Amino acid sequence: MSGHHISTDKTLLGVAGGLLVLTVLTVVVHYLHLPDPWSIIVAMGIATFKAMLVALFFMNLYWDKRFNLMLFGTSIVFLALLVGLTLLDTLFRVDVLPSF
Amino acid sequence: MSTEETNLKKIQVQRYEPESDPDQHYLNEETGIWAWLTTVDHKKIGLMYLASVTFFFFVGGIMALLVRTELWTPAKTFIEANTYNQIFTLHGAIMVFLFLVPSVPAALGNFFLPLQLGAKDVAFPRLNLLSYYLYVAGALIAIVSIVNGGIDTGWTFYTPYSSTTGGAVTTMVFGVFVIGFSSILTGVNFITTIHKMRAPGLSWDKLSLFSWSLYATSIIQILATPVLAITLALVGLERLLGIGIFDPALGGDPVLFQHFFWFYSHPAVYIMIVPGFGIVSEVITTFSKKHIFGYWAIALSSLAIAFIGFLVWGHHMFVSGQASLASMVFSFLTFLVGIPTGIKMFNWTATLYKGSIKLASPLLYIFGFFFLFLVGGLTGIVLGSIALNVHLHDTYYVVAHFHFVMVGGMVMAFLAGVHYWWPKMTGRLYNETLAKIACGIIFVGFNVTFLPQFVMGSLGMPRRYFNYIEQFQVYHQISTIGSYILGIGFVMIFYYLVKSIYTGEKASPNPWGSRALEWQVNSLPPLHNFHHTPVIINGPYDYHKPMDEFQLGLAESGNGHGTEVDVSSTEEKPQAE
Amino acid sequence: MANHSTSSHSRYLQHHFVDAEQQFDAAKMGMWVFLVTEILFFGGLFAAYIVYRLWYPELFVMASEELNTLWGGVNTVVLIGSSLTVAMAIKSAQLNQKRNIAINLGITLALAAIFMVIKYFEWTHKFHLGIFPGEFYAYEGIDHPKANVFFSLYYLMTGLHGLHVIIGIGLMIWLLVRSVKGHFDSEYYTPVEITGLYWHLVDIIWIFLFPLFYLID
Amino acid sequence: MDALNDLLLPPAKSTLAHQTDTLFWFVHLSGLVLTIGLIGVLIYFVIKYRRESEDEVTPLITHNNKLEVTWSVIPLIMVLIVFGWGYQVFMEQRVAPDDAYEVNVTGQKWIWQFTYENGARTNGELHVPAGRPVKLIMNSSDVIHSFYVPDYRIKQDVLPGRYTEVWFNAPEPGESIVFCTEYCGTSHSDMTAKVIVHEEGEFENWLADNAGGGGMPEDLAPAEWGEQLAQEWACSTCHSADGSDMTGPTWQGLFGHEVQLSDGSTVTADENYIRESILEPGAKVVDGYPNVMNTYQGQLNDEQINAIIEYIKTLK
Repeated sequence: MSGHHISTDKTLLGVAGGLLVLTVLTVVVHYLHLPDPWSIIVAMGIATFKAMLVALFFMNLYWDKRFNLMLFGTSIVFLALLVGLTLLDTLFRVDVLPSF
Repeated sequence: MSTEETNLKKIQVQRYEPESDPDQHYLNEETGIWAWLTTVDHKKIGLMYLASVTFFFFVGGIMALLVRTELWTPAKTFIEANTYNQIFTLHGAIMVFLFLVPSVPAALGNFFLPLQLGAKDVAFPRLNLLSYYLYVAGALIAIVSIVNGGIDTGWTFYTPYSSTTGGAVTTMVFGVFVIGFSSILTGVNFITTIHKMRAPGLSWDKLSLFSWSLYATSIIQILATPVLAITLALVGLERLLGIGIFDPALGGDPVLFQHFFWFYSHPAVYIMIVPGFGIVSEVITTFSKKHIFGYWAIALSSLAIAFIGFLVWGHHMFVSGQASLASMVFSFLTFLVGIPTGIKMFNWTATLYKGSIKLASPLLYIFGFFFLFLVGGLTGIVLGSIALNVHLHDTYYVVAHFHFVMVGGMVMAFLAGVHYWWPKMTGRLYNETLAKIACGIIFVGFNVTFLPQFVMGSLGMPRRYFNYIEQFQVYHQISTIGSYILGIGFVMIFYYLVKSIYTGEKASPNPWGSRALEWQVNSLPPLHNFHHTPVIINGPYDYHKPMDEFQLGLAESGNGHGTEVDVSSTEEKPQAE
Repeated sequence: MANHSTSSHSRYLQHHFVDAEQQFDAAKMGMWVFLVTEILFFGGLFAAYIVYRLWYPELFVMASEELNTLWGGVNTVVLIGSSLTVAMAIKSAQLNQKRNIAINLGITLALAAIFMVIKYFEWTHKFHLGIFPGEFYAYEGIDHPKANVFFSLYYLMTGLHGLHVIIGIGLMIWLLVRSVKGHFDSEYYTPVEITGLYWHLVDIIWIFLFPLFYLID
Repeated sequence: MDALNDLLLPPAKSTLAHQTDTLFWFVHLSGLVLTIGLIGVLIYFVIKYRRESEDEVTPLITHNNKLEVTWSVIPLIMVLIVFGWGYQVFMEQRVAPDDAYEVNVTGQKWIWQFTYENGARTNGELHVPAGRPVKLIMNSSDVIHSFYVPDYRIKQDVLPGRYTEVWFNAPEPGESIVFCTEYCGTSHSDMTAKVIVHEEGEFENWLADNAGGGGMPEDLAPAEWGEQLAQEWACSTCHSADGSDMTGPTWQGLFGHEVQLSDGSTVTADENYIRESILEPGAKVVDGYPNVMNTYQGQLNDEQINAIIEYIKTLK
């Protein structure tokens, strides 16, 4: 079966090494206690980057048919729609209270 | 023997003529009950689905008649309120999860998708059989829940009612969870099949519109159904462990349930109706002998509906207490989904222009679909408008609206499909006169049943009511009479279709003169559909070309997989061997 | 059916495919489509998490104190390691190193088991404190009326993830048995490849669960 | 037009109902025009192009971009009008005027309860002044209900654990029916109420007469008042007085008799037992009946409970 991408040990170990470093980094940043919005942004940024590394190199999306990458992207887009449109409600509710 | 040179791959093509009444076909190559139960043949699985959904359609239909009969008078006519509540819940749950969702994709789609793609089977035949058994298992679990206490939540399972009421709700949501996986696996299978199993030459622009509609449907199935599954799992866990995501008594938010539920259940409406659109395209072209008008408009509008359909769920929740901002956005997006649907209606009408129209029974059902779906769709516009929705929400107006879409639209299209493909599935012709009469009965019965429901709904009659005020009785009684007429129509169809299997005239391979691929194989089709891999030269709607150009070619050497075979631009030299 | 294929006739080629390449592509794509459904399956819980976190940010800060960052971190490393070995197993198959397939799958299996053992201790420690899911929640240490909701989410999300790890362990055992029997080589390794995809997705989900539960401040 | 209105819509009894009705007719009539047009074209084609011989060849007409754009853009404009219009009417319905008169509403299986600023309480009857905006602050004590007044074209779900709001202004005195439109179980369809609109002065009198709420009317004996309360608080939705079987056990012949409980034990139905069953319905559940009753703790006062017990005593 020619045409399938075969990853080298160097790539695989390099990616795994990167993932370990990022894991340590995210824990370190946690203990730095960054001011409010930034800690979650950094933590999610690192997690997203790690997930991309896994998807692109371990799951071979970097070399794979573009359609599979598109499928992966689609699932993220629809998840974002689920969350985003739900938040349109949950974040914008007006609380009413009885006055007596 | 001839050779077709293409710039991509060399394929030798030989033509052959389909046989009627062949000695060997998919029903006699493997026989016996065990062969049926373990078959991986998509056609047999399709037939098993067809039998199952028909069974559940009649079960759900009996529930509907019980509901309508009970509503003959206010308060108790012949059953108690609690029983009534269980029956309408079962009517909804059975019709949605056991009939509407699997009906066209899993029954007709299974049978005809590989045939329309020129494939020997779906991509994962064993997974296909697993889907069927998950469906059966889910149905059995649902039946257990009925016997074991029943459920009275309505098919929507709204929390906190569903997390606190008695009965076997946990069992029922587990059954629906399992059926959901059946639906997901069918979706996975079909998407892969359409991408990977198309015969050489079958480019995307030659794909039948039925296949396009199944493609759009499968996308919805795989994206929406998992969210339903997790949501129902949460309802089950709320009952078992008191997981407080939805029940305010445990710290949860009941409106969140509605968001998650409708994230599936609104797109699910399109799971039900979009495959019906595919059937309309097939039947209209065949019986007007005309190339489809606006092929891409129809194909892409299915995808557009699938996509926009995910953005509109909040229109079920305008009065639920969701934020006004969300209501505004959802209402706006709801109107957008009307556009691609309208585009389809207009293109189908335009297809008939200068056609050669034969009013055979499948086309009659499609015309029934046309009127009923149009009414259903336009009342959807009414309901999409927030101000009107506030008045009409959860009244009989909504009940009538979705029955016009689901029964008037989807069931009519399903019946059109069954009548259209019956000769290919069974090798027999049914009684055409009876078919036309039944179609008329159903059309009349349907309107008598549901038009009064629009009226009483806008007058303020709420849905899911056991008791009602006197003022509405006349509408309820007309509606009940209509439902019996409707019931007679369905029984009649069942009668003449089953009868045709035993005494019907043998059908020729292509009784309607269709150009689509499934009609170019034997009736009944062989076990593996095509004795040889077919090469696709013409599109399925090329009615301007003579019939004999549509005979299947076979790839004699070189299988053509993985190549774009540009056969249409090469000179054809069909030749008998 | 004599002439439906002229290219490679693998032992495992099913009748309805014309060649092994089509079969491999179809299997891989089918798996990707399935992973899409998995993402949305977890997605419902992630959506619930986000809604509740934005409603009660202070609750999440307080409750996350009860979770052990060290063990969460160790588990992250363990899963990353197992992802690496799965990728190595696929590479070994592609290079026809049959023995290395089994070795790498074995290590993956061991790492997966370690992950579950750590999870087991994390959960039982919480049960010991009275932190149970749902209405059985009986811990006094967090001063917030919705503390049970946080832990319901915690148990649901790590529980569903753990369930996927257990299913993965089952699949790995199956692959290991087959690889020891010599079923996989550079001509045919589809099951290893697609199970690998599944396993990496399980890893990705954990990569998000870790900061969402253990690293809140 | 009015006759047509009466055919499809309930009488418009609030200041904003006409806005909804105008939009209702606009959308329906445009829809009707489109339906007649499209079905007309369809029928015309079917007659004109009916098949006369099986050998007919049809022309190849694949698409027409101008047509596609036309029949996309015109409907788009139409639906955007409907959207904008609907949104505008909705926002007017949504935002209560600042001077609105507030009444609190509690939905509970299967009864609507109303509380007024001076402590007056009613069940199943909402009394409001005419010609003045009235704002309802609503809450449920069990599952989701929905407060729907067809005559006013308003509807709003009533949620447990959260308050929701709806408002209306009924200019004329009169009565309108209230439905529950969110399915809530056995007697969902009996969960109705009446809005009673009084002239302004008359309403003030009514309110003053009922201040504090819950005293026994002077002209009634305790058992008679109990019967009235049993109606008002919807006890009789589940408990019959004539021996027939409903959601809960009948009250006929209850008092002083042995009752078989679901845990196997028996208890004599005396005053204490009945009081406990009203305040803590789950404590002793009668065998064969579901544990679905809500507590009336904090809703019925002692005097009222005693009256109901007196009433039960009379049902021999």
